[in-house]
Formats: sequence, C-alpha cells, structure tokens
Amino acid sequence: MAAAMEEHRRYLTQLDAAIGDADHGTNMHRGFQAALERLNGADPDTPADVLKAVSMALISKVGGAAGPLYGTAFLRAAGVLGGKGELSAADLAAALEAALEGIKQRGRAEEGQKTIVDALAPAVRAAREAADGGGSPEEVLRSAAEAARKGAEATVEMEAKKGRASYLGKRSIGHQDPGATSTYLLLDAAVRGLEG
Amino acid sequence: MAAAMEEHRRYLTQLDAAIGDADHGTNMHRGFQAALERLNGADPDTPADVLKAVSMALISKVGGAAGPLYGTAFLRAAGVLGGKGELSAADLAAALEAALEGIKQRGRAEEGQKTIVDALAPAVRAAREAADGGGSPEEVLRSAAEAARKGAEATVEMEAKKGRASYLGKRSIGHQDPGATSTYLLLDAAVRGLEG
Amino acid sequence: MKKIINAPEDVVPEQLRGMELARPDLLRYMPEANVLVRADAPVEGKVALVSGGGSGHEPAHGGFVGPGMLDAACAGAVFTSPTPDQMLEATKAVDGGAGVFYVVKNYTGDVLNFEMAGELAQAEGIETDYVVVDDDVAVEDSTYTSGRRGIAGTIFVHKIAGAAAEDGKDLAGVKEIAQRVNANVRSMGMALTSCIPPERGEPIFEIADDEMEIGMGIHGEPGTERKKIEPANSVVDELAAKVLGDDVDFTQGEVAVMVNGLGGTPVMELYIAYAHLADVLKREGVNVYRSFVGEYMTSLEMAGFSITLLRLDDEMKGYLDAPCRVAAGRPF
Amino acid sequence: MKKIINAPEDVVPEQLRGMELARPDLLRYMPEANVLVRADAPVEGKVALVSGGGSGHEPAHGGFVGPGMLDAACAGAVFTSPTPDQMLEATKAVDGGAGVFYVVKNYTGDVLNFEMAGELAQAEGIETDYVVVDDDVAVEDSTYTSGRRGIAGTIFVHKIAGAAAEDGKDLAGVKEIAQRVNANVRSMGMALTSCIPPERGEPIFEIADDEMEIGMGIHGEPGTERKKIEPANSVVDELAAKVLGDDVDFTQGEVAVMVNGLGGTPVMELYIAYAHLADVLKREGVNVYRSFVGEYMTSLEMAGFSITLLRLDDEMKGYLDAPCRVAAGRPF
Ligand SMILES: Nc1ncnc2c1ncn2[C@@H]1O[C@H](COP(=O)(O)OP(=O)(O)O)[C@@H](O)[C@H]1O
Ligand SMILES: Nc1ncnc2c1ncn2[C@@H]1O[C@H](COP(=O)(O)OP(=O)(O)O)[C@@H](O)[C@H]1O
Ligand SMILES: [Mg+2]
Ligand SMILES: [Mg+2]
Ligand SMILES: [Mg+2]
Ligand SMILES: [Mg+2]
Repeated sequence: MAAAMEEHRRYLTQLDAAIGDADHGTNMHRGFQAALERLNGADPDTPADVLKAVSMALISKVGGAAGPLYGTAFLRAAGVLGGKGELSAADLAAALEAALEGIKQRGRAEEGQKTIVDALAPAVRAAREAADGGGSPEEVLRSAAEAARKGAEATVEMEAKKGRASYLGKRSIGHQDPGATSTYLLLDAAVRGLEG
Repeated sequence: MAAAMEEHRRYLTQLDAAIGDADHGTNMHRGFQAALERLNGADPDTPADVLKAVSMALISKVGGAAGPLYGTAFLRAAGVLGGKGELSAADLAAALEAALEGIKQRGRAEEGQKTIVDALAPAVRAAREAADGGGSPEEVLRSAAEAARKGAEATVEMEAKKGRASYLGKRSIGHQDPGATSTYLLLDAAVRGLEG
Repeated sequence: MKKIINAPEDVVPEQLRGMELARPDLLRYMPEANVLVRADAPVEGKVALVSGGGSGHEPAHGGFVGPGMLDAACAGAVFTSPTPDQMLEATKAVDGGAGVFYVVKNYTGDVLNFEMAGELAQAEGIETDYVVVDDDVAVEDSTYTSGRRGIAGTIFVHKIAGAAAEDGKDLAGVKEIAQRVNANVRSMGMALTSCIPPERGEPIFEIADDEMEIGMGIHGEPGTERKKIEPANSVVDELAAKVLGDDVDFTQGEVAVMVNGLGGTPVMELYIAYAHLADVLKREGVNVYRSFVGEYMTSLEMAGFSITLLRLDDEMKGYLDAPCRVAAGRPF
Repeated sequence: MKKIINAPEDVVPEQLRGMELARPDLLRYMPEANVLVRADAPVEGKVALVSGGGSGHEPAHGGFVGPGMLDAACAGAVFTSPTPDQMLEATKAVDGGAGVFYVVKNYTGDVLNFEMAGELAQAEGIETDYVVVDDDVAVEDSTYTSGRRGIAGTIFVHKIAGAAAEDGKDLAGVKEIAQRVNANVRSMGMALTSCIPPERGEPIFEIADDEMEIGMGIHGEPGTERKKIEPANSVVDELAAKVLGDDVDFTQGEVAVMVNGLGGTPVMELYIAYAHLADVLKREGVNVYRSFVGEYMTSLEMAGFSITLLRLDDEMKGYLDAPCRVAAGRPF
C-alpha cells in the first residue's frame, strides 16, 4: 500500500488540486511511509496488529481529513478481527464493513456526497456478496477493489457535500474525488499484495 | 518642451529602468505638464518669468533627483536674464552657464560622473563658442543641443558616480544616462520651438 | 520556485524554531510536536486556548500566541490540519487545571483531528471544549453540507476569547463568548494569484494575468467566480455587499473591521481597499468601532485580501481592547 | 497588472486616506500635501521628526507616525522622492517650537529635496536639521560618489530618535543620537522577483524563475550580483557575512536584529531566514538584544528580504524599548 501511495502520490494530489487543496497525495504518502516504518520496527503478530499499527501511523502523521478518517477505518477493522491469524473471506468482508461504519460515523457522511464513502460503500457490498457466495479471500478483495474503482469513477458526476470540495458547490461536478480514488487504490494494492 | 517630455516619457523611463528606478520619464512628464498649466494660467511677461514659473513647477511637482536639479537650473537661468525681453545669443549662452553652475552646486557633481552635467557642460561650451563666434540665438541653441546629444551618448561608456546609478558601480557602464538624455531632449525641444 | 527556504519538508519546523528564537520572551517551541506554546505555560487556573491548522497562514496561528490571546498553536504541514497527537501535546503543555479550549476553523480535517484530540485529552483527565469558526460567506451555509469555511474572522475569536480567558472566565464562559463572536463575524476574500505550496512546487491553480477569483479560500481552494480584474472599489463593493447581505445586521451597534492581506499583496493596496470600504460602511449606516488593516491570516504568497466585519457588544469591545502581547506584526 | 488599485495615479492619496480612516486615533491626512501627521500635532515643546520618501515602501513611513516615533511622513509618487513643498507643509504642521528634524534616506533625490525644504523652512523661521541614513552595505562606500543607500536600518533611526525626541532631547541631541544609530547600523538585502510600479505597469527588471538578485535596492535598483537561487541558509550566510564584515564590530555589546520582508515574501520565509541568522550570529559571537521579523520597509510586491544589525549602547536600548503607538503591523 505504501508503494501504491508512492506511485500515485502526484495523481491524487492532482485530483485534490482540482477540487481541494492539492495535498491528498502528499498526505497519504506521508502516512503510509510512517506506517511502513512502524511495521518494520514492530514485527506485529496478527493482521489486526498490522491494521492497528497502520491506524496509529495514519492518525499521528497524516492530518487533514484523510488522517482521522482512514485512521478510524483501520482501527475499526482491527477491532472486528481480534486475535485471528489467517483471515477468511467473511473476516475480510466484516473488516471492510467495520471500516465503512467508522468512516461514516467520524465523517458524518453518506453515499452520494463525493467522499471516500462513495468508493467504500459499494466495495463493502461487493465484498459481502462475494463472501456470501463462497468466494475466496482473494475474490472478496478483488470484487471490492473493482466496485471501489467504479464507485470512485461515479464520483465524477457528483456534487460534493462534505469535505473541502463542498465549498465549490456545483463547480465540484466533473472531477473525480481524491479520497474515493485513494480508497480504490488502497484496495487494489491489497489485491496485488495477496497476488504477489 | 512639455510635448517632448510627453513624447519621450517611455524612452526616458526605459533608460532609467536599466540603471535607476524607472521613473525619470514619468517624473519629467509630470513636471512639464505642471509647468504648462502654470504658464497657461499666468501669462508671464519676460523669458525670465517663464523660466521661473517652470522652475517652481519642477520643484514642487517632480520630486526625485531631477526635480530640484532642473528646478535649480531654470531658476538660475532666470536669474541672469533679469527683465530682458528679446534674448541675444550671449544671453542664451549665459543662461545655460548659470543653469550648469546651479546643477553642479546642488548636485555636487562634476563631468564624467554620468549625470545631467555630462550633457549640459559640453552644451554650455558649444553655446559659448557659437555666441562668441557671432552665431544667432538659434545657432547657439542648435549647437548646444548637438553637443548635449553627443554628451549624452558619451555617458554610455561612463561609470556612474552620482545618483541612483552609482549604486551599480561598474554595472552602470553600457547604459545611457536618463538625465543627460532628458537634457539633450529639452535643448532639442527648445531648438524646435524657435524653428517652429 | 521563488522561495526563501531550504528543503520544502523543513519549512514548518524551521519557521517555528525561527519564531522561538526571535521571540524567546513570548514563545517556547516543542519540536517533537511542531507546537508553539506561551513561554510561561501553563498558566495556573486559567482556561488555556489552543488553535492551529495547516501551516502557510502565518502569522496565524503561532504569531497570536502570548498573554491575552492563545496559549498554544499547533502547526500542520502546509495547508494540512495538524494531527491529534500534536494537539494532545499542546493540550498537556498548556493545561493549567481550568480546562483547554480549542479554536477550530471549519474544515473537515481540522474538526476531525481536534475532535480526536479532545477525546484523547479527556481520556487523560483534561477537560476540553471547542468552537468551530465558519465566517466565510462565500460558501453557502447549510447543515447538510460541511458548511462554511473559517477564515480571517478566526483572529477575532482568538483575541476576544483569549482576553476572556485571561480575564478569568471558565471553560463554559470562554466557549459562550467564542460562539458569540463566531455568530457575529462574517468574512469574504478574493485573490489575484495562486500560491505555491513548497512541497508541490507549482501554483495550485492557473489564473490569467487579467483575471481574479472571488470568494477564494485560504488554502487555494477555488472561489465562487472567476472574472476579469476590476478596480479596487468594485471589488470592495462586491465583497462588502456579500458580507453585509448575510444574516448579521451590522447596522446595529458598532463593528470591528478587518482588511486582511493574503500574503503577496502590498500594504499600500490594503489601505486603498480600506479607504473605499470605510466609505461603503458609512453609506450603509455601519458604525466602525475599530479597524485592523494588515496580514493576519495569509495564504503563503497569494495576492489578494479579505474583509471581515464583527458586530460587537460591550463585553466584546472590552476584550477586543484588552492588552495582549504576541509576535504577529508588532513593530516595536 | 495584478493589483488591488483603482487608477495608478491615485494610489498614493487613496492609501493615505485609507490610513487616516483606519487609524483616526493616530493619524491626520493633509490631502493637499500627501502628508500624514500625528493626530495631535503639533506637540508643544517637542522636537518634531519628519521622514518621507517615495511611496511603495509601506508601512514606511506613514505607518511609523505616532507618539514615540515620527510626527509626520511625506509621501512622494511611487519610488520618487517627495517635493520640498510637501516637506514644508509637514514641517509647518508639526513644528512645536523646538525645531524639526528630518530623517532622510541617502538617495540624491531625497537629500536634495529635504535640503531645499530645510532652506524654505528656515526662511520661515523654523529651525531644522537632518540626518542622512546610509546603511546598505551592498553599495561600496565612498565620499567621492553618492555613497550608500538608506534602507531598512532607517526604521531603527525613526524608533530611537523618535523616542529621544519624545523624551525631551533638543534638536542637537536628537541629531546626535540619530547619527549614532546611523553610524552603528548596517543592512543588506536580496530579491527573488521584481516589483511593478503602478504607473509603469510592468516589472522594473526581468529575472528568470531560478535566479535571485543579491544586494538589491528597495526601488528595484539592480543589485550587485545576479545568480541561481540558493537555499535560504546560504543566502543568509552571504548577507550576514557582508554585514558582519563591514566596519562596525557587532561582537561588542549587544545588537538589535531586523529581518525585513520586501512585500511579497510570506512571514513563514522571514522566520526561516531568521532561524539561520540567529545561528550564524551565535556562532560569530554576536549577542542579540532584541529582534524584529516582519515587513518594515518594503518594495511594493517584491519577494525578498533584508537583514539589518544595529549595535546598541545603553541609551539606544532604552529608546528602542520605549513605548510607541503607530499603525504599522500592530495586530491589536
Ligand atoms: N466527511 C467526510 N467523510 C468522508 N470522507 C471525507 C469527508 N471529508 C472529506 N473526505 C475525503 O477526504 C478527501 C480529502 O482528503 P485530504 O486532501 O487528505 O484532506 P484535506 O481535505 O483536509 O486536505 C476528500 O477527497 C474526500 O474523499
Ligand atoms: N548629483 C547629481 N548631479 C547631477 N545630476 C544627477 C545627480 N544625481 C542624479 N542626477 C541625474 O538625475 C537622473 C535621474 O533622475 P530621476 O530618475 O528623475 O530621479 P531619481 O534618481 O530620484 O529617480 C540621473 O539619470 C542623473 O542624470
Ligand atoms: Mg486536500
Ligand atoms: Mg529615477
Ligand atoms: Mg489539506
Ligand atoms: Mg525615483
């Protein structure tokens, strides 16, 4: 994920320049670099420990809107996984659901407001469907990422109601939301992580 | 003269931009506009009265280095002319000499320092020569203007020792001095005035 | 990139260190947290005021730390809200036992991070509360959206709530007057140029040489309208009409006026704008109590300005006039 | 032209009127003469201080008019010395019977015009005297040439001579301490961009995006060297070396330090420069008494800064610290 944020740093910042303040890429990159360092130092036991460490890094290093939102998401996901070692498809779906709940609560956002939620909510639905249909963990993530990509693309047509882009009102229409896009990129990076 | 300053305003300012602060054209234009207004309102009797009115306008409206210098020059020239009506060739030469003395005193400048003096001093010598040689008033002014032009051109090679350009040291070499140039343009305008 | 900096990633700590070195009488720098606190913090028994936000708005907020205003300022990366960790450090450093009050500008990031910091502080037994400032009338107000931005009006909250805390008000009292200031303050800005965040290295937006942006945010967020540059008086007319046309009736009582430069605009132009603003206010029946012309809340080197009106009551007047000692702008 | 102005020819009177309207407690504007005087002028029995110069250096000089500093400031056209007429009007308005003292920056125009004003005032029976400030070490010193320019160090003359006059010194005494300040103050600046005089409408000089100018004047006069932009610390090293290498020994006693922004440079960058300057001074054994970071003497929207060192004696320290009330930069 850190590599993905490194790779897409300028792209995300570019998206943020159009309707925000041109720092989303830098913010995410800084956060995931910090997470990487924390993980390299810590050698965590369980997936939940990894998520918790990432959450702490994001909360304490990112700032802006993305820091507390993604930080909360990773923390909540860690919460539902408890001490589990190997994660099942259902575990993954539940973790994504908890993450979404955390973000919605913290950000007081709903679908259709041109935020992270617009990528994560469809991702959660797709993950749940894949898990319920007996898909593998890899399939769960892959369908979540695919749905997030579509969700992020769908933000182009939306008018922002939350976050910095909301100040633009109708002028926010026609641009893809940086946060929704970074959500897709993170899920996509997770898929690649499993594959590679 | 006011027309000449209007015409050459940008040129003088351009010269001043290279080695000064880019206002000589604006300054001279403002001053001679004010002189014109003053003369239109006053209807002066003698050439000396005209010069005095111009001097007052320059002193009170120009500011910068050029205001007090040219103001003093016109005032001194008026001084030697007294109440005379028609001016002889000798009168003109004497007036130019007095103007030069005034400027040298006020500005503590000598020839070769890349200032007004470098146009006016050769002009005075040429005027004196023409007057002594029996030239007409028109010939006196014409040779003064011609000498001033050459003098102004010769400032290109000089290093400024007085005025704002002196801060540049050797970097002032290679540029024509704005004040010397405006002296030539004023004399040239006087010639045209007599001719036209 | 035309900047007097060393490495872009060092601008925040270097400038904070510079402020401490320049004003050791006023400021102490906590390098681990990128926080400036009052040199004499904590002040026993006083409610402590903490503000902060992304860097790039200097002198806000570190320049307003000192007796009579803020107890601490947390500096985020340029245009990026600081993190809860920093805020928690600041909170612990300034808590004098009477609680800590956060002055937060209404940006999602700032609000969320200060909220988390408040939760963390409360878990450590420090009472906290906050006000969210949203004075920018360029943005449409609505409870359904993020609402309005906080811009230069925030400085009036710092001053008045700061004086109230110095005067001994308790946490609830400080919150009440901070909210009262926010309810009575309205601002709007415009920009002629973009600014260049150091890490980005290029302007946030392109704007033609004959264009201006009305209703600009202080982070380079696009404004409400892009149009051809107009004379200063027309621009002031437009901003003033928006501010006066909002829901605060500025013809009642007296107002404080601020003409705030965004960083790249010379002092001369701010006074040219103020001259016309004073005429407009007079014509509209607005009585000016005091006015403030200068740089209070900037946006790096952006050229432009904002105007702010605050309707005062007697208590606010007293606190506005109360002495304070801060680094921002003081010549001597 | 990216400016918040109306007509270029109106910028001076409009901004002076704006200053009076913004600070009626401090300033009175004499529109016929483009002069700002202390609201309570003339002060009976006090030596009156008058300064002035071309406009475009705001807050200098009008922003330094007030109790404890200047009695009047004469504003010329942008970057053009004011005229003797204006100075005479100012002189008459502030003369309280103890004489009038002119603080003049060393530019041919300023010197000649103030000299003529002094002659005119003396003809009207008002005693006058003056100091010529020439603190800019970028220019080589020589009695044969015009000598050095007066730049930001002038503000220290305003402050200290102003406090001395307020303290009751007579004309000779004020002149003596003003000369003492000038003898002990040295400055040097640099610029990243040109400024745009309003009547000209375009930059005074072209400078590439990766270039800077060292030893820049405050009127857009070219500096001593043009080179590639370097990190802030290297630039500070270079300016500090020139200032410290001049003929005042700043390691004796204590010094006042000024980092002065030229108008377009954000506060952030001034503090970044100050952070390193403080390190350099410490390393060189210079003891800082007080420091001043901000915009004191600008050059319209030029990006850049200057550093100024003043070696203090005890009397100067007292006058530097004495209270004053002026419009420049005061936040509250
Ligand atoms: N209330 C919210 N709920 C969910 N996501 C949000 C909310 N506000 C903003 N966001 C997301 O945050 C992204 C911006 O993040 P970032 O640029 O890092 O923060 P900032 O806006 O503080 O600069 C937006 O693109 C949007 O997706
Ligand atoms: N001491 C001096 N004696 C004679 N001429 C001078 C002196 N100083 C400056 N000048 C002339 O004045 C000119 C500049 O005038 P101007 O641009 O109007 O004033 P400023 O330099 O104040 O902007 C120079 O080009 C030079 O010819
Ligand atoms: Mg952003
Ligand atoms: Mg000039
Ligand atoms: Mg941000
Ligand atoms: Mg000039």
